[in-house]
Amino acid sequence: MGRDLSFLLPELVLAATAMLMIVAEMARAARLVLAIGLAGLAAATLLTLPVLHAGTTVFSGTYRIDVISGWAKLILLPGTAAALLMARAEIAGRAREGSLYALVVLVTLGALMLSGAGDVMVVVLGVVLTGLGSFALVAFLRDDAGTEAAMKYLVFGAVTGAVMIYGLSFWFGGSGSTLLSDLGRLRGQPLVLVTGLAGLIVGLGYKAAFVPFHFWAPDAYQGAPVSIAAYLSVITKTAAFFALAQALRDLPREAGWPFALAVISAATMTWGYLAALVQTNLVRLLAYSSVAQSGYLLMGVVALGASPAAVPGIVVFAAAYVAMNLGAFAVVMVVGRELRDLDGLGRTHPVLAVALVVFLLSLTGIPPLFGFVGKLYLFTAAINAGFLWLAVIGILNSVLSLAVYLRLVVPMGREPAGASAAMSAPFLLCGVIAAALMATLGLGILAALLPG
Amino acid sequence: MSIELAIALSVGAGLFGVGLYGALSQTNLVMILMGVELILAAALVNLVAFWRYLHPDVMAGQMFVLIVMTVMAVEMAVGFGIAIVRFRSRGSVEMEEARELKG
Amino acid sequence: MSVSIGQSLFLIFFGAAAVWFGVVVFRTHSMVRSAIALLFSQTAVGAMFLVMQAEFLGVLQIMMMASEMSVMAIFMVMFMMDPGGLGAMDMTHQKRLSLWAGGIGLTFALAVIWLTGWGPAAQAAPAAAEQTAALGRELLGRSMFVFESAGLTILTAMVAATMVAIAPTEEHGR
Amino acid sequence: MPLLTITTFLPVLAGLVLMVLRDRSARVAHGMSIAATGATFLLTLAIWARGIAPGGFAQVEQITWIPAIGAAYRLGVDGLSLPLVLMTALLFLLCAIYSARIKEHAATYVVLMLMLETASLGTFLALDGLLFYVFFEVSLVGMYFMIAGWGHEERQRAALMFFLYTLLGSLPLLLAIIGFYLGTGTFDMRAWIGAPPLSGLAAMLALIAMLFTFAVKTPVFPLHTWLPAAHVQAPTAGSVILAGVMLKFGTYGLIRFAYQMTPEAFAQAGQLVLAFGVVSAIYGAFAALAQSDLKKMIAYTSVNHMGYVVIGVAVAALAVDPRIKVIALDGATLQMVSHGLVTAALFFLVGMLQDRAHSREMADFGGLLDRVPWLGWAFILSAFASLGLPGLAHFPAEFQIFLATLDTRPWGVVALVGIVVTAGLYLRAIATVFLGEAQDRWAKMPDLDLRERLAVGPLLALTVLVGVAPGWLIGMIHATMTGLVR
Amino acid sequence: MIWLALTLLAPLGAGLAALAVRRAPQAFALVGAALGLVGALGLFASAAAGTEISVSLPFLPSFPVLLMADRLTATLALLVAAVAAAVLTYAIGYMARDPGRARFFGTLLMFVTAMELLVLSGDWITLLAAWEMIGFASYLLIGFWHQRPGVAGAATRAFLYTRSADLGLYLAVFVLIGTAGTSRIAPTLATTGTPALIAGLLLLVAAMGKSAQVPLQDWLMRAMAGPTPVSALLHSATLVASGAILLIRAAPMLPAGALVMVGIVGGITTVVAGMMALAERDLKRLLAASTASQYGLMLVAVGAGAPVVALLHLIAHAAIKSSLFLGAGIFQHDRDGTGLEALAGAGRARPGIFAGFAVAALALAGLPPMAAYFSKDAILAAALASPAAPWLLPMALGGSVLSGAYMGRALQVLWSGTRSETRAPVPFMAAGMAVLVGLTVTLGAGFGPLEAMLGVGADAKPWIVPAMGLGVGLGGLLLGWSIAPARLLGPLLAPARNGFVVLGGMDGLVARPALALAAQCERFEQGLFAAVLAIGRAGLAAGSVVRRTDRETIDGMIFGLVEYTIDLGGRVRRLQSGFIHRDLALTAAGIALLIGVLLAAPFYP
Repeated sequence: MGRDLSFLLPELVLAATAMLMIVAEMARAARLVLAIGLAGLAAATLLTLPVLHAGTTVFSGTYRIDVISGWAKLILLPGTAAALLMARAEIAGRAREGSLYALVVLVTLGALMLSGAGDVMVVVLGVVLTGLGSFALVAFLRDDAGTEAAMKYLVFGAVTGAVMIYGLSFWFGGSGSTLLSDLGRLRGQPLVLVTGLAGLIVGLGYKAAFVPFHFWAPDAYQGAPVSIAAYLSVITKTAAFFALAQALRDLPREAGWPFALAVISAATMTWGYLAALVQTNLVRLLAYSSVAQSGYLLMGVVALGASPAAVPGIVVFAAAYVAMNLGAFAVVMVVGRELRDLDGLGRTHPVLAVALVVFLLSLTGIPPLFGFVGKLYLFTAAINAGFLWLAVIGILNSVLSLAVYLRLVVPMGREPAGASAAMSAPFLLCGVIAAALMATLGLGILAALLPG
Repeated sequence: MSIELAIALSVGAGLFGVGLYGALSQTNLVMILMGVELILAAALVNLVAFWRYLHPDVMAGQMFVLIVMTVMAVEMAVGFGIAIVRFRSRGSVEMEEARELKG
Repeated sequence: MSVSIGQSLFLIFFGAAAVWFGVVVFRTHSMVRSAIALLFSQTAVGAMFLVMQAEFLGVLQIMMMASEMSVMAIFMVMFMMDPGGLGAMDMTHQKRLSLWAGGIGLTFALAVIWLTGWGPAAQAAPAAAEQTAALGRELLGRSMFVFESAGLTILTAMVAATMVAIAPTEEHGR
Repeated sequence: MPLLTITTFLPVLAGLVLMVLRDRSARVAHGMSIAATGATFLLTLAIWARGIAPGGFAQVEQITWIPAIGAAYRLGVDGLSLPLVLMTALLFLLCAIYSARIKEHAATYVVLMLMLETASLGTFLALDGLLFYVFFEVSLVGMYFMIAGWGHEERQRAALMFFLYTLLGSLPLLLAIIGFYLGTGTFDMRAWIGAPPLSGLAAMLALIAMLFTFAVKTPVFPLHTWLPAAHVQAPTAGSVILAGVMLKFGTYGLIRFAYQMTPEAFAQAGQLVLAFGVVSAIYGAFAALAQSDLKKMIAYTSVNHMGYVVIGVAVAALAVDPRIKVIALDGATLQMVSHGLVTAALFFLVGMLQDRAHSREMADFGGLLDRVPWLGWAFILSAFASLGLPGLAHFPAEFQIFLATLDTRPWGVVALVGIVVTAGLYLRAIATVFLGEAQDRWAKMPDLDLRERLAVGPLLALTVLVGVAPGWLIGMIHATMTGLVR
Repeated sequence: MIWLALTLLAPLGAGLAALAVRRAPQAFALVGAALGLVGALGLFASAAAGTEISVSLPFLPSFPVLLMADRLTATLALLVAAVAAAVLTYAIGYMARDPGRARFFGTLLMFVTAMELLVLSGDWITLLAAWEMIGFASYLLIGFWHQRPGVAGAATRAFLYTRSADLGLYLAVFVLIGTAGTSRIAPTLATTGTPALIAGLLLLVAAMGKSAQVPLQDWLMRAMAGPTPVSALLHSATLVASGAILLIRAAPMLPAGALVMVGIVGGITTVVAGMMALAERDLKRLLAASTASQYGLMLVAVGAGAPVVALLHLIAHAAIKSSLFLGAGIFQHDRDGTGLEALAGAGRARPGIFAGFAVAALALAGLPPMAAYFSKDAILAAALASPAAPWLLPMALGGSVLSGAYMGRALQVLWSGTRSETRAPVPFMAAGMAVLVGLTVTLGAGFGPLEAMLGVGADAKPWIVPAMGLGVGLGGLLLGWSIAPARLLGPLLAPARNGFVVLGGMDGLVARPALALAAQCERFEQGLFAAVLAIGRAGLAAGSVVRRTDRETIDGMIFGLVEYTIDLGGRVRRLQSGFIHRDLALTAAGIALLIGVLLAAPFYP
């Protein structure tokens, strides 16, 4: 038990942080809440380093301390810190500000549970925990859009979650265990396997916003505060991928899931970019773009067990995705939610414009940016696993994505609209943008340092 | 396969079907949540039946049941929370009225 | 054998009740009635647990559902001004599609159930006391992490629910 | 010292510096531009001084990037890339000098040009499949903005056409690169060249993919339709870079990738490639003959001249005798450089004419030779160079190509018709624009000023130099090609 | 080595200097021409002494540039240098008042350089290069007064005609290099069999273009648009001569079949061009046609297997024709025109010049003791001895008669009109002409030694040959002097005046079809756009979900694709109805599909 707890230090610290934040929130000391949260996130990040390469499990296999969960912490915790800073810049001074911070940290805890899940129950709890927190976060503004978004998100989450649980219940029947590592016992029971798998894909797919489980995403992002949209688009989404990777690693590939996920992957990226192509609301556009990015991440999942590049691919691209998507959302927070708000940005705020271009190019996958490195791994993994056609579709979609993102770049070169010239970027956001920029550029160039 | 297991699982299937119908057909948020409760109840029935008739010595099954019950409860709680805030804002929790966000 | 037959009969009875009340949930035109039907349905599920010798879970189910459904009924009366049975409004849409979806879901689940060889059935369940003790050991041993996670989930739900549901008047006070 | 890396990235670094400068006036921007491109040019001379290795790549610079998948940063030169690199650096320097008059958004323009230079140099120097592709694509984006931002009347449309055409065109190349990667597990082009990884159907498919990409870029009939539109709308410097540098990506790739990496498949498909080259050459010449717009005419002659390069490469693939292969490849490579020099000069001159008269229609002019003798004689010299007059740059190249063609596939020599047709069209252009009775409306037209002479002069001098004594240039090409056909 | 450099570089350097300095170009021209002449003399001397001077310079990796002065090429080099020196001297006077002097002399000197390069080239690539550069230089020289109407067209035409024919040289060179594996001329002359025949015929085509043989004779008349010294130089020893020189040099290689073709082409030309000359109403154009005719005679000699004889006639003709042109130029100077009517009696005004002109004219007609007498007789003898004598001899005789006739006519016109006042004396022009006329008279004496030097014995000719030569020459002169061309030619007059253009000549046969083809290409180009568009449209229609676009512009598939994609995006977007139950229904359908795929997937590995 002591050993197990020592491995769980980052999670424990974070849980304690969350409690402290709730306590501080009772005193209505929002800044204190934020400070505690940031400190806790930093501490948890640091505590992750010693157990990064532990490669073990705790509590009889129900939770895994392995390469995925380790890197997940290194990705999710700083990402959450950035999201907190963005949230502070957006909602400082509103009622229940501290609750939001606490909730964010709690949701991140759920995300960590997902990414280290070794047991079906942990998956279920992770999905539900992140879900519940997210519904509330989306509803934070309490205006019509916010409540509508939360309501849709809730309905979608509840239904898919229930379907997932129903499907997963069959796995228990088939294997006599709730451990993911015992899923191999399901060989010979294809129907049970498929039912549970379908449940898992539905539940995690909704979380990660694959097609056709993504419908909530644009609405929820649009209704939520922008910082929360950014948070949801990166943290809970990547966590779902980690959970999917944890579960599928133990499933035989003959079960057919690689092909099914490949189909979903292709559909997701295509659908996402097609829909993004016609958006005029920047948040919605980024929402669809993040749907499409899920398709790419899925390429790594498809190759699990068939390519050594699969896990590094998921991890690297997830890291890249967190950095560049947070960066892009942060710029949107400064600029405004509509496409026309970008008019003339290149003239009025050249640095901001360049940052946005870098993020968008990275999202497209232009080297030597971080996003390219991640995509490279993913493409390699997919091709190694024999899914050349998927890689081709991925490449074609990269072209489409260029069209999507160029729609943002082009107006920046226009004459400024006038009103936008006055806006200024809050200090916190500048910090977030700078950090994201450094990650996007630096980690792309120094890709040799990443796990291979 | 024992007949009891079949009966219990079939009941679960029935609850699932009804719940799915409800979740898809209802216009009211609360009613949709009721459909969700029924689906979760189906999962409960499944889990208990699997535990009883296939793996009585695996207590993880019962544990799972507890977890699902927790899920039912917390989902209801947050669901009501959101229903309240929506009701305050719009005076209704009809899903058909929630069409501001689309495209 | 007689136990088995008795169990089967009870399972069929309570199962039928659970499903029937489940159907009723969506056939009344009042949300309060729906809530009560759901309560009955869940109670029947609890009764099935009892039949299947999972006493602890059965009792838990019945108690939890009873409280939950009463909360729901109160909630509906308080907030939605629905005293029950007054309005006869139709609260459904895409009915046919939903029927198809439910039907297909049912068919598929039945197919999975009936087409899978589940292996030999266990004849006896552990005694109730033994069960509870084992569950306790599970809770505090192997499933400790899961259990604590569930705790955190409940905490999150509380924070989330209070955060959104708190009266907006306070906002102006600040 | 990593000279290649410094050379490649110096322009873009200068561009970044310019972006953060407080004073971004046109003066500063153009000063920066000339300084950066000038320094880059000097650096390429230093690379030249360091020399190449006969049997492979020299001055290789390599940094591990993503070891797990064999991607690395690799640069190097050989006798195929070095001439193109020198030419690229020179053309960008001259463009910088020529563009010094541009006043609107000068800083952005300069940054774009510098970015394009880095991309172009990188394309020729990259020894890593991915890196090559990246530079190849980035150049595309740069040119898109160049046309869209500083082009003529229908620029948006032309830019989009250009962009989509070549973007869609370059995707097959990516597939081929992936194919090579799967065959070797590395993106090292040297490995791909050293032991061609694909064979049989796979090699043929990869070849078809690459041929498609490079045919669009070169461009080869019937995939050339983007070229006239892009040229006509592009600003002068854009046209110069497009024709002088970027078209070479196609033929460079044809040799570096198609010829070197799928040699057997290329030999099988050689006849067809040759046919396309021949048709391109003849069609380009006749289409140019039909034009009345000077710029469009020159654009079409590019189709003709690049067709000769394609012929040369195809003949090299088809030939059995290694001597003939070398002659064909020497000719093809030299033709790339020659075309870069000559066409760049022609586009400059037409641009200068357009600056003065705001027209490119031949019929609008007449008798300009006495009015603007520098412009006129420069044009006449360039035109005769373009039509393949001995003593000027195109002759040694085209001669070798045709010689090898006749020796390998005699029917290919029908492309010789092209040299008569180009002669006809250039003579007609000279006669209409520069000869004949001087018109009063152009009486005030000024002759070339110092800046313009500086932009065109070096090109003309090199045109003559290459034509009279190509030894210094063809020596390095020959050394590499001799090693390459082994 | 030094002589070679002097021969080539002196004119080139002088020309560049003249262009660069732009002052006193005459001085540069004189110095350059003189030094070039000295160099050529040196070459000739050493070649005559038996030392071949050759030098090899790097050019293409496998094909260095080879310059070689053997007896034949040194002789030609000397000829070129001499004529050039004389013509340049003349041009100093002729161009004295022209503002573009520097350009003129610069170009002329470069032209001389190119010609020297041609005759001295020891490899085919250099020869080809020089050949084309001569074309370029002539283009510039013919177009020198480009402001005058028609001049630009004439220059363009000259270059295009010769360049089209040059394709023959290109191909011949490719064949020869490909067969012999080297670009040096000497080894390739050993080529035999089919390659030799093909190469020979291709060389003939090239020579026809440059030497204005039928049917490529048209450009030569129009090329008179240039200044007179240019015409003199072009016609005597340079541009037009290069075709004959090419065949003379390649003669050892030519198989019998090719020789016959050469002879027949030459024979036809000599007659046809002779008639054109006779019908001509302009002195310079008359001389131009006569040039074509005389080169035809040389081709007859080559075709008869006597290239040295052709060379002799070339030398003789060079001196004669340049004299004639220079004389014509002086008359033109006096009368501001070269039409025969305008020139009537011009000879009387300048009897000295007329005398020189007449001497040259008689020489051309083949009267002894002038140079052409010997060479023409030799040609007749060769034609007689040739296996193709039945073809060649009549044509050679016809050409000779016509030579006499048109020269007679020219003399008659120049002498018979009214005398008008003379203008200022023309010392430089007269000097240049005097040298050449002197050569005309004296060269014949040198033919014997020259033949000996080139290794051909002056074998005894049958008595009939000098008789025939003298007869046709005198007869021709008398006919020309006494009978008007209209009566002489009869029905042939009109076609002769039109230059015997068949089917619209090169214009109709080549230029117009080429332009039509170009127009077709342009139409095709438009069609290509439309086709790309159509392909795009067809693909879209097959998709059957595409909204019809109204815009009928030539967008092409590209824009179609963009629109289609955006349209698709719109459709996807519309699926996002905002109704959560619809979304859920789609999700449910998705789940069903997912399960279907999962169940089916094992069958699709």
